[in-house]
Amino acid sequence: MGLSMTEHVLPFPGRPGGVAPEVVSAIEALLFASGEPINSARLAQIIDIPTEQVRIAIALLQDRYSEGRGVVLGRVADGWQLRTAPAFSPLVMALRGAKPKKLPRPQLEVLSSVAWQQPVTRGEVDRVRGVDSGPIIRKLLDRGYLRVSGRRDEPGRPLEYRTTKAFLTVFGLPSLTALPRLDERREVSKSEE
Amino acid sequence: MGLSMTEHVLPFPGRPGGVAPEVVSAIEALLFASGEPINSARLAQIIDIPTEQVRIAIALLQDRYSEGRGVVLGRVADGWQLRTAPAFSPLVMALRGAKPKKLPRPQLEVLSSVAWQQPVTRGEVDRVRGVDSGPIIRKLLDRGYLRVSGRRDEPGRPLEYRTTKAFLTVFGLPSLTALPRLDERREVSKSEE
Amino acid sequence: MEAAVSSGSASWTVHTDVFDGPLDLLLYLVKRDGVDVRKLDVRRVTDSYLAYLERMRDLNLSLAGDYLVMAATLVHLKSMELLPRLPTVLEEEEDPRDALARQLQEYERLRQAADFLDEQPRVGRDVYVRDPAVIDGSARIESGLDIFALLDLYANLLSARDAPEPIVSMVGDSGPDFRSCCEWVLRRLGGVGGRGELSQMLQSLHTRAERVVAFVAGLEMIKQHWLSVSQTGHLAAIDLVQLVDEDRIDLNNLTTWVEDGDSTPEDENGPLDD
Repeated sequence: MGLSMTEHVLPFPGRPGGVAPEVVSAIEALLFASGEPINSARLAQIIDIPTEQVRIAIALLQDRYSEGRGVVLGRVADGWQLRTAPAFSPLVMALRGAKPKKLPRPQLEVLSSVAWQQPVTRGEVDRVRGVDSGPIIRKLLDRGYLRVSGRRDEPGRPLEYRTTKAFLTVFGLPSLTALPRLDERREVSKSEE
Repeated sequence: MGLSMTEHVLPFPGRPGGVAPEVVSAIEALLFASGEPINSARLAQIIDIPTEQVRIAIALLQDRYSEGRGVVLGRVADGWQLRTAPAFSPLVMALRGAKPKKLPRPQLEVLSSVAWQQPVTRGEVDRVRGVDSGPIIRKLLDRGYLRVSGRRDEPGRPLEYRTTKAFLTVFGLPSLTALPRLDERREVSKSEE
Repeated sequence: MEAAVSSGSASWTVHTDVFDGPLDLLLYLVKRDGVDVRKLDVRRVTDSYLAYLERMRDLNLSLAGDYLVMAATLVHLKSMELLPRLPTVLEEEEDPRDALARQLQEYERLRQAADFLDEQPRVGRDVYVRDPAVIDGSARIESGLDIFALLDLYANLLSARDAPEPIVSMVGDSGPDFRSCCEWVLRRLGGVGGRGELSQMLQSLHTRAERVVAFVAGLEMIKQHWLSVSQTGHLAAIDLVQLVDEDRIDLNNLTTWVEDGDSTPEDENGPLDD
């Protein structure tokens, strides 16, 4: 691809080796939005220009996305792809790792029965779910979505659980009084396309 | 952000207003990898630099990703996000073989009603539109554009709704204060997201 | 839906799905007739509105009740104009015509707002971001959870709790055993490639104990890679698919859960067979 072109040739698309700036930007947009590698023929077909033009534009983009930049243009699997520069992958991982993870369904189930019935004992959660919920309650305590709020005054004095402020935050609720009621579920979900 | 810096200041991070090129590239990589808007404080925290440095780097990146480019850096939902320039959306759609995502007029109306008057109850939306908006509110909750924000202190304690960060992101709004004031409409309530 | 109607000299094209309710229709008629929204000409707009409803009826288009309520309101306002003003009407009370005009103005502003939003470069329509899956739908799973989805889940738990317990309980009956529950799940799937939706399968069982053990049996067989499990979305139905032929499934190899180590052969087609 040994083209050593600089951007000042851009305004002269008529000149051999020149290419309209919009073509370069179009390819940039396509590579950005795609995520996956795209080959020159496909780019030429979508933008409806000769493949030769795509090659010139790619060379210009390679100058733009090169050494030292956060995003680089690489040749991958017979196509072109914009990728984060390898040097920054630890940072990218730090960003990804900080994302809250999806809660598994059993945890959501336990959370729902505590949320609407609180304070609640483990036995009560077990009865609603029909399975032993002990380990899941422990996970939710670890995650900070549940807390022990006291003991029930009944035989065995079982622990009582309540939801925490972190629970409210993750569901975007200002307070427990904002929990929708069962009748409100019906109100809003009255389905009608 | 009125900085009119050019990249030649980059190699002098010690100089006031200067920033190491690696910082600029790191932010570029993070914005590219994230997809979602990231705010300056979060960028500063991940890279472990002062927020002031992030601001300078962002200004430089804004120069880089600006008018005429295929990808632009936009101020969205109190953060920064790389997105394709609108001019190229037909090409991106051709690439993906996708149709533009539709938002039916009733959903736009309900969304507007919540956006400008939030927090708002279903009854208030119904009154302005003259039709039952329950099913549409539910759809917008499902799409993640609305959220329950509390209950109104009035008989029946109805749920109150607000728009979400996803709403700002999808409509490319920097914040709720970017919503224009409509003539004679009561002032947009200041949001504390 | 769109219908062209010819009536007398006027030819109409009725876009029935254009109107998002009576206010929308009313606003359209007011503007079409060149009337100032702030000084509503009640007689004129009532006549236009009723004429429009009439045409809709001629086309056999069903009208939502909201349209008829508005018609009643308009007729009432019109009749008030025709009657001499009653002295009992309090001075301070707002003229209902003004109230309607105000409502229309407010609705007009809402439409302005909707227009503004519609003109914004929108993700998925005008602009694209990386990994668009993060933006729509699944965004809530990442950055916050949907409280109504949680409520739905809770409501399902409550209704499942109403499952009838067995009427007859035999002394010494230790409940459903793990092995026969595995076999029951496999029978329901019916061979390699067989599919089943987990919650539907479990609902066909009569007791909660059976459901629980069958559920765990399913999980164990997923762990053994005898079944695959998939879910199309957050809280969506859970589909099981049998991956391995029954000949290659050795239930004796399962050590999990089988605490007493023996299964009762006479139970194999026993209580779980519905």
